[in-house]
Amino acid sequence: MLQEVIFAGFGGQGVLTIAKNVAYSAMLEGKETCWMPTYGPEMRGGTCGCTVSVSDKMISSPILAKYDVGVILNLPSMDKYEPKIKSGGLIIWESTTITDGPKRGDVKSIPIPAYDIAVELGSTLVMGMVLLGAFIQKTESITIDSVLEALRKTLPARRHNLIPLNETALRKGYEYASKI
Amino acid sequence: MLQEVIFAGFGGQGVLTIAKNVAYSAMLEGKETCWMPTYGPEMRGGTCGCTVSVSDKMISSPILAKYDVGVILNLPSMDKYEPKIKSGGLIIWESTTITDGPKRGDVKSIPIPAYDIAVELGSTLVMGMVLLGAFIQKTESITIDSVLEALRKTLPARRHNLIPLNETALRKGYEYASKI
Amino acid sequence: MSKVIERDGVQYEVIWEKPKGLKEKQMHYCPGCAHSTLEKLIMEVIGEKGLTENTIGVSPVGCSVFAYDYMDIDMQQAAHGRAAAVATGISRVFPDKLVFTIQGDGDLAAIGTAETIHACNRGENIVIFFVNNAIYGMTGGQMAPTTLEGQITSSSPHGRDVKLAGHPIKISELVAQLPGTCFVTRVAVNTPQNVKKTKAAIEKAFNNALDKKGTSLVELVGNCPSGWKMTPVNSYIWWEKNMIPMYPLGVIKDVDNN
Amino acid sequence: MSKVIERDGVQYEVIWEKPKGLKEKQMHYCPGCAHSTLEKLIMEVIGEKGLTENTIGVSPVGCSVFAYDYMDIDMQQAAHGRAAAVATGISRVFPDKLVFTIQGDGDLAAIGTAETIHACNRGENIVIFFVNNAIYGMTGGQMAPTTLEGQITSSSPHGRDVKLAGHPIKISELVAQLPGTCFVTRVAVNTPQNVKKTKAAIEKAFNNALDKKGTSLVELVGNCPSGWKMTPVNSYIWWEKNMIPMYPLGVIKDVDNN
Amino acid sequence: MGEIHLMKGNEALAEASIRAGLDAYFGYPITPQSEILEYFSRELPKKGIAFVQAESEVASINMVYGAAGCGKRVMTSTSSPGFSLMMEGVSYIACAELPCVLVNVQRGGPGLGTIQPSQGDYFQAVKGGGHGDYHMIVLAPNSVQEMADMPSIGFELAEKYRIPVLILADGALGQMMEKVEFKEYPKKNIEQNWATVGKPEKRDANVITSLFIESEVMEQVNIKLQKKYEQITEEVEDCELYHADDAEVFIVAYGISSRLAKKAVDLSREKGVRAGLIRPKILWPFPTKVIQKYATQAKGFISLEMSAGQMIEDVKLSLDGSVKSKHYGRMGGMIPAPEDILKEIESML
Amino acid sequence: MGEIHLMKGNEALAEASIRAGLDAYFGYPITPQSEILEYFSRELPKKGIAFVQAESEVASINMVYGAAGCGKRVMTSTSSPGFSLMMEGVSYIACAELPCVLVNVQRGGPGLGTIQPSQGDYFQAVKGGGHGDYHMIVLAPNSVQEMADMPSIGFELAEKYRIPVLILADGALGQMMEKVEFKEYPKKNIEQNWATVGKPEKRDANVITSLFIESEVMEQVNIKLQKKYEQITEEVEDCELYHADDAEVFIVAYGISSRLAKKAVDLSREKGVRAGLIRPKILWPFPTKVIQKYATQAKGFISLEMSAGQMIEDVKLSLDGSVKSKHYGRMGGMIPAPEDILKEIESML
Amino acid sequence: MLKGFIEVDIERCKGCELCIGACPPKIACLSMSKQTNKKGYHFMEQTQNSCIGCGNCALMCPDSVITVYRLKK
Amino acid sequence: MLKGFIEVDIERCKGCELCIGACPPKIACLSMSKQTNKKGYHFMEQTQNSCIGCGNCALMCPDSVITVYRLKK
Ligand SMILES: Cc1ncc(C[n+]2csc(CCOP(=O)(O)OP(=O)(O)O)c2C)c(N)n1
Ligand SMILES: Cc1ncc(C[n+]2csc(CCOP(=O)(O)OP(=O)(O)O)c2C)c(N)n1
Ligand code: SF4
Ligand code: SF4
Ligand code: SF4
Ligand code: SF4
Ligand code: SF4
Ligand code: SF4
Ligand SMILES: [Mg+2]
Ligand SMILES: [Mg+2]
Repeated sequence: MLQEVIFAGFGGQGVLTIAKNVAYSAMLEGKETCWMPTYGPEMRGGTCGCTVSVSDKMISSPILAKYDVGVILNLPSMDKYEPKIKSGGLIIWESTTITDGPKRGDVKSIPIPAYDIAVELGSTLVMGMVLLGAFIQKTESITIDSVLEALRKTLPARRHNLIPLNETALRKGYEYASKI
Repeated sequence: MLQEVIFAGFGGQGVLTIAKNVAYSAMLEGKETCWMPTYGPEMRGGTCGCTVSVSDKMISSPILAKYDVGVILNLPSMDKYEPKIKSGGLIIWESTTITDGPKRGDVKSIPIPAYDIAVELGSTLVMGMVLLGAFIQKTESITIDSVLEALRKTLPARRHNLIPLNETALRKGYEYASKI
Repeated sequence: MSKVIERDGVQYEVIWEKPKGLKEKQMHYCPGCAHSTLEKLIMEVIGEKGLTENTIGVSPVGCSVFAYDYMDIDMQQAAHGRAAAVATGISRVFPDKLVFTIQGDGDLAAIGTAETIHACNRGENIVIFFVNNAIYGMTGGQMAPTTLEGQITSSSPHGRDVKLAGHPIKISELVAQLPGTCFVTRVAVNTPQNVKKTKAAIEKAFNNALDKKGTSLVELVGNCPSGWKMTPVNSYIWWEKNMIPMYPLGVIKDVDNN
Repeated sequence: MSKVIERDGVQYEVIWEKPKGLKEKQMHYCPGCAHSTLEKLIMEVIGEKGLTENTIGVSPVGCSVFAYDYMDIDMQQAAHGRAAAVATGISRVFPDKLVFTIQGDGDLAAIGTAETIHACNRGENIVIFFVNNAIYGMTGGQMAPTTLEGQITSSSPHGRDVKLAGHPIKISELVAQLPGTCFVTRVAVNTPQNVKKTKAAIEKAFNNALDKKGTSLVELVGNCPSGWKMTPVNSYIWWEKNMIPMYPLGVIKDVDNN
Repeated sequence: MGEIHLMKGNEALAEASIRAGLDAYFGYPITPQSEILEYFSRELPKKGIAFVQAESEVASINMVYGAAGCGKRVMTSTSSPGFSLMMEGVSYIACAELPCVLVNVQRGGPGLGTIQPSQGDYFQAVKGGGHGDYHMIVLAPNSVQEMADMPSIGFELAEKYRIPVLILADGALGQMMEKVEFKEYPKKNIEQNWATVGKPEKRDANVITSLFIESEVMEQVNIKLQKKYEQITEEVEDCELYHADDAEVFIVAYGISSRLAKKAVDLSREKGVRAGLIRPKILWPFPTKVIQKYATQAKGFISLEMSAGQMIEDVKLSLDGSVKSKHYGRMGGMIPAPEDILKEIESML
Repeated sequence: MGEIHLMKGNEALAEASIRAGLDAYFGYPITPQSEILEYFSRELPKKGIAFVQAESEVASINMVYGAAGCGKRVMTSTSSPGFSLMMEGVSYIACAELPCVLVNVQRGGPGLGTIQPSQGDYFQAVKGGGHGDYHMIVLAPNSVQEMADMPSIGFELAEKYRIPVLILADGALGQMMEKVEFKEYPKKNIEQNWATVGKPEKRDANVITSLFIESEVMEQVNIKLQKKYEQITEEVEDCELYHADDAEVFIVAYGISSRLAKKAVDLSREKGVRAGLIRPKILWPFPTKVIQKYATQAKGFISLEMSAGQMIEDVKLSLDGSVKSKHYGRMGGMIPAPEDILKEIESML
Repeated sequence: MLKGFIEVDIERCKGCELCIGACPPKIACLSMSKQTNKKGYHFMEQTQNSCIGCGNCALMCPDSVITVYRLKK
Repeated sequence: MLKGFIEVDIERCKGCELCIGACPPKIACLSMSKQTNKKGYHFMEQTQNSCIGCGNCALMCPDSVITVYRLKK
C-alpha cells in the first residue's frame, strides 16, 4: 500500500499542519511516511502545497508528479493540482469558497462545505480538520484516533484545550463525507 | 647550447635590469631566451634573483634548481646561490662589498671589484654593467654590441644619454675579467 | 498633457493609470508589499522622462529578484549582494546610460556591504534603491542587519538580541559619509504623501545620474507583511510606529544643498 | 620592577629591551616599516599585562601575514580580508580570551569591508589593529582604498584619480558610527611620543576587550617605504606631511568619555 | 529505542548536531536550508552555544575557520550558491587541517538556478571546488534519519583526520519530514594539542596557517596532505548494498536519488531483471573497491544522479573500462521517475 | 612579421587583450598576476577603456557579469585563491551565458599556499569549481607568445558560444619574459542582440538572468546548456603534438609543464626511447579523441602536472582502460625535472 | 455628474485593503468584496459614487489595480 | 660614569636610520657604520658616549635591535 496525497490551499489555511497531522498519525501507526512541502518564494501569496506519502515500505520519492488524492482548499490549487491527480483518484475539496469543482470525469469529486461547517463550529481555523475528517473517511489511510493522538503529541500543552474542538471538526467532516 | 644564469643581489642593485639586458640581447641575436625573476614577498629587503636562460632551442624550464653561471652582487645572495651553481660552473661576484668569495672548489670564482670600478666611473648605478661586462667576457653568450643595441631599444629616448657611460662600464668589466 | 476620456458626455482626466512601463505579468509580491509600489513608481518616472531606451536596471537576490518580469526595460539579475558591482560593470561600459539597482537589506546591508560601500565610495554614477524592510523577505523572514532591536524573526525567535547580533545598521548614514555619494535620502510609501515624495526622490536620483553627479542612494523604508507575519494594514501601522522612528525619513545628504 | 644590571661598578636600569614575547626569528619587514613597530608594541603590552596565555591573535593576508612568526602567542592566519570573521569565530567560542587582528588597508578596507563593518556592528569583543599605509604593501605597492588623491602606486601610475577610483576611504570614522564599537582611535609610530601613545592605545583597547566592552579599532597610520618607493627616513617625512593630515591622529570614539 | 520524532531533514540535522556536542554554528540564510539556521537560532542561545547569523557565506566559513582552529566542534550550512562562495575558505581549512562539518543542501544550478533539489554540486564536493589539491570527506545521507546520523559521524571523522567533512544533502532531504530517532552520540575524545587556545608558558605557540611561502616547504605540506588522503582512502568507506549479490545491472546512486534507484530495482526485480544498487554513503573517498568487486559479475552500471552526469566519472574511473556504464538523471529539480530508471536498466542488458 | 618584444607573460597577455579589442577590465591585485592589472591601470585609462581596481575578486567577477551582459569584451584576472572567490560569479555567468575571458595565473595551494607556480586548479577549471552543471572553455598557454595569442582566441570562442573562457596559466608563465609578437586580431563580428543596451521601443526587453524558479523550466535551461557543451566538445579542440607519430610512451602535459615534457621527450629520444607529447592547448573540452587515436599505438600514458594528479583523470577517462597510465608531477611550486620525467617514461616500457 | 470615478482591475487586486485607508474619510467609497477573484483574493470594489478622483487610492495601490478619473475643469 | 648606554644587535639591524633621527639633537651619539652586517645592511653604531639613556632610539627602532640602559638613581 502506497498512498500519495497532495494538500493544497492558501498559505494561511493550515495546509502544512493538516498534512503534518496525517504524516504524524501514519508514523504512530507504524507506517512509513514522508511529508514534503512545496517550498520557496512561489508560496508567497500564491498556493501552498504539501505532499504526504504513506506506505508500508520506505518512501522512494518525496517529490511527486502525480497524486492518488488531492485535498484542495482554494481555487488556484484546484487549477494547479486537478490535472495532477491520477486517473481513478480522488479530489476532496472545500466547496463553500471554491465555486467550480473538478472538471475531469476520471477522478472522484468529494465537495465538502468545510468553511461553512467550520463557521458553524465557531472557528474557521478548523476548516482543515473538517477536510481531514473527510479524507480519513474516504481513504482510511489513517484513523481519527491516531490524529487525536498526534495532536496530543505535537500541540504544546497550553493548546491541548483545542483538541476537543478539533475532534468535533474531524468527526463532522468524516460524517459529511460518509454521505457522499 | 644552453646557458642558465642566475643574477642575484639586493632589490635596489638593478639585478632585474641587467638580467633583462642579457635576455634582450640574446633575443636580438636570434636566440631563444627566457627571463624569470624570483618573485613575491621574500624579495622584500632580502635578496632578489633573476634567472636568464639562453639557448638555440625553446627553453624548457624558466625555473631552475641549478645554474651554469652565477652573477652575485651581495653576501646573502652568495650564501643562497653558491650551492646551486653546477659543478664546473662559474661565479662572477662583486668583490668590493662581498668579503668572502665562493668556498667551493669545483666552481670557477671571478671576483670583480665592480663597486670600486663604478665609483671610479662616477656612478654606483653602473655597477651591474661592470659585472655584465665581465659576464660577457667569460661566457660569450652575448656580445657587447647587442647589449648596446638592447639599451637603445629598451631605454626611453630621454635616457639615451646614459648609454655611453654604460658602454664604458661594460668595457671596463670586460677588460677586468679578461685578466682573470 | 494628461489623457482625457468621455463618460456620460462629460470629460474626465486620467489622474492615474498603470504605467505603460510595467509588463502585463502580475507581480508575485505579497499583498501590500512596498516592493510593488516602488517598482510602479520607478516605471512611472522612467515613462514620464522617456528613459526606457536609456536605462538598464539591476535586480538583486531578494524579493525583487523578479523585477525584470515586471519592469519593461533591459535588466540584469545580479548575484546576492553584488548588484552594485554589476551596476558598476554596466555603468563603466555605458557611462551615458541610467543604471540603477533595487536591493533589499539582506542583499545590500549584509552580504553586499563591501560592494555597496565601495560603489558609493568610488562614486559610481548609478542609483541604488535600497528597500529596507528589516527582514529577509524572500527566504522566509530571517533577521536582517536592519532588523529592529527585540524584533522577532524566524532567525531571531527570541527577538533580536543586540548583545549577540548587534544593533540595526544605518546604511544611509554610513554611505552619506562617503564623498562619492551625491544624494542619500530616506523615503517610505506608507501614505499618499510619502508616495509622492518617493516619486520625487526617484526623479531627483535619476536626474543626478543623467547629470553624472555620482551615486544616489534612495532608502525605501519598507514593509514585509509576510515576514513580519501581519496583515498588510497592520504592517502599515507597525511600519509607521516602529520602522520610521528608527529610520527617520528625509534627505540625509544632497550635494546640491551644501 | 625594572631590570637592573651593573657596569663598571655602577647600576643601570634596563629602559628598553626586546620584548620577551617576540620570537627569535627576524622580521621580514622592510627597513623602517611600521608593521614591525606595531608588533613590537603589542608584544610589549601582552608581556607587561601577562596576557600570553589568554590571547589569540589573527594575522591577515598582507605584509603582516607572518606576524605569527614573530609574536610568541597562539595565532591564526586568516584569509585575505576575513580576519574579523576569523576573530569572531575565535571570540565566540572563547568569550573570555583576548582576541585581536592585525590587518592592512587592502585587507580591512577593501576585500574585508563587509567583515569589518559587521564585526564592528555586532560589537564583537575583539581588538582590530588596522595598519593603514595607503598601499598594498605585500603585493608590490598597488593602490588601496586609502591611497591618497594623486598618489602614484603601481596600479595608479598616473596618480589616484578620484573621479575613477573614488576618494580615500576613512574607515575609522565609518566604524565609529556603529554602536558596536567602544573605542576607535588613530595613532602613528613616527615619533617617540607617538610610539608611546600607540602603546597606550593598545593597552586601552586590550582593557576594553578584557572588560567585554565591544569592538576596539586602533588605526595605525603607517608607512610603506617599499611601496612608496622611498627610503625609510623619507617615508617618515611623507608620512607626516601627507598621511597624517589626511588621517588625523587622535581618539575618534571612546564610550568611556561619552 | 529512543523516542521517534517527525521532523524535517534540516531540523533533524540541527538537533542531532547539538546532541553530538556542537560548540558553534555560523551561517547565512538560503533556501532550502534555512531551517538549520533557524533551528540553531532558537536552540543554541538558550544553551549558551555560540551562534552567529553571519553577514555572508564568506564570513560564515571564515568564522568556522576561527572557531575550528580553537579545536571546537563547529558547523556551517548553506546551499549551492552559498557553498560556491565558501570555496576559498574551504581550501584554507583543508590546508590548515581544521576539523569541521560543512553542510550543502543542494539546489539546482548553475547560477541562481532554482531552489528545488539537485545533485549538481558533486564535482565541487569531491574534486575540489576551491583551488589547490585538497579533499573533504563527503557524506551523503538519503533520509531524514541519516541527516541526523551524519553530523556525529562527520565530527568523528573530521577530528580523526583533521579534515573538513561535507554533508552533501539536497533540498528534498532538507525539506521533507520523516521519522527520526536520535542516538547517544560519542563525545569528542581526540586531543587537539594543535589548537589555538592561548599559549601556556611550557609549550611553543600554536599556529593555524596555510601559508608556506617556500616551494620546498609547500611541497612537503602537499605531500603530507596527499598521504593523509591516501590513508583515508584506505580506511574510510561506507556503502549500502541492495540486491547486489546476484545483480547484473547496477545502479550507483547517492542521496535522494538512491531512493528512486531502490524503487527502480524493486520494479526490475518484479519483472525478473536482476538489478542491484550500490549506494555510497561516503562519496569521497569514492568506494572504488566495492564497484570493482561487483564489476566482475555485472553487465553494466548506471550512475543515477540529479545532474548532467558527474559521479559517472568516478564510476568509470573505478571500472577502468572493464564494464560498460552510463549516466542517467534529471536536472533543475526534476526527480527521475523509477519507471524511466527501469528503462535504463533494461537498456544495459 | 611584426616587431618582437621581450615581455612578461602577464604584460603580453594584457597588451594583446587591448589589441584584441578589450572594452573593460576589472581586477584585484594578487601575486603572481598583478602585472596584468598594473599594465591595464597604465594603459586603459589613456585609451578611454573601462578599468576598475575592484574591492575584491567577488566584486571583480560581478563587474565582469554586468559589463559582459552589455555585450562588451570584458576580462578579469586573478590567481588561485582569488579565483576560488569567483566561483559563484562564474556559475552565474555560465548560466546566464555571458561571453567573457577570465584569467587564472595559478599558484600553489590549497589555502594561502605559496605564490610559486602550480597547476593545482585544473579540477576547479574543467569540472566546475562553482555549483551546478556548467563548463568554461579552458585555454592553456605554455609560452609568453601564447599568453598573447589566447585572449583573442578566448573572446572569439566566448562570443561564438556565449560561454566564459578561462585562460589557465601559472606563475611561471605570468612572471617570465620571452619574446612575443603581436598579431592583427579579429574584431568582434557576432551580433549580440541578447545584451542589455537599453530597450528600444520595437523589441522586447532583454534580460540577463540565471534564475529559473520552476523545475520544468530550469531543466530545459540545463538541457540547453548541455547541448551547447556537447556541440563545443564536437567542434573545439587544439592540441600540439610532438614526436607523436611513432611514440610508444606519451606524456600528456599542458602549460608550463609541457615544456619540461618536451625536454624529457628529447632526452628519451636521445636514449632511443620513443616518447611523445600530447599537449592540450584547450583543456576543456578535453582532447579525448586525440588521446584515443594515439592509444592504439601506445604502451602507456603519463599525465605530467604540477599537482597531485588531476588531469590524469581525464586521461584515464579518455583511455577507458585501454592503455595503462599514471600521473607524475611535483607540487607547491616545485618544477619537475626532465631527468625525473625521463625515469617515469622508462618505467612505462 | 460624478466628480470622479475609478476602474478596478479586480483580477489583479490582492485584497491588501491599502486603498481603503487612503480614500479620504469623508468620501470612503471603497470596500472589500465578499467575493474572491480567481487568485482567491477578496477584491476591492467602489461602493458609493462619492469619489472625487483624488488619486490617493491609486497612489497607494501596490499592484496598479486602480485607474482614476477626475472631472476635467 | 655614563648616564646611559645602548647595546646594538647589529645583525638584526636593517639600517633604516630611524634611531638616528630619534636621538636628541644635542646628544646625537648614533650613526651608521660604513660596514654591512651579514644581511648586507649598513648597521647603526654608537659613536659617542653622550647617551643619556632616554630610550627614544629603542622606541623608534622597528626591529627591536637596541637595548637601552640608564643610570639608576
Ligand atoms: C549567495 C546567496 N546566499 C543566500 C541566498 C539566499 N537569499 C535569497 S534572498 C536573501 C535575502 C533576502 O532579503 P533582502 O535582501 O532583505 O530582500 P527582501 O526579500 O527582504 O526584499 C537570501 C539570504 C542566495 N540566494 N545566495
Ligand atoms: C583572495 C586574495 N586576493 C588577493 C590576494 C593578494 N594579496 C595579498 S596581500 C594583499 C593586500 C596587501 O595590502 P594590505 O592589506 O594593505 O597590507 P600591507 O601589505 O600593505 O600591510 C593582496 C591583495 C590574496 N592573497 N588573496
Ligand atoms: S516576503 Fe515580504 S518583502 Fe517579500 S514580497 Fe512578501 S511582503 Fe514583500
Ligand atoms: S612592503 Fe611596505 S608594508 Fe610591507 S614590509 Fe615593506 S614597507 Fe612594510
Ligand atoms: S480617487 Fe480618491 S476619492 Fe476616489 S476612490 Fe480613490 S481615494 Fe477615494
Ligand atoms: S490597494 Fe490595490 S491591491 Fe490592495 S485592495 Fe486596493 S485595489 Fe486591491
Ligand atoms: S637612549 Fe636616547 S640618548 Fe641614548 S642613544 Fe638612544 S636616543 Fe640617544
Ligand atoms: S632603528 Fe633599528 S634597525 Fe633602524 S638603523 Fe637603528 S638600530 Fe638599525
Ligand atoms: Mg529585506
Ligand atoms: Mg597596506
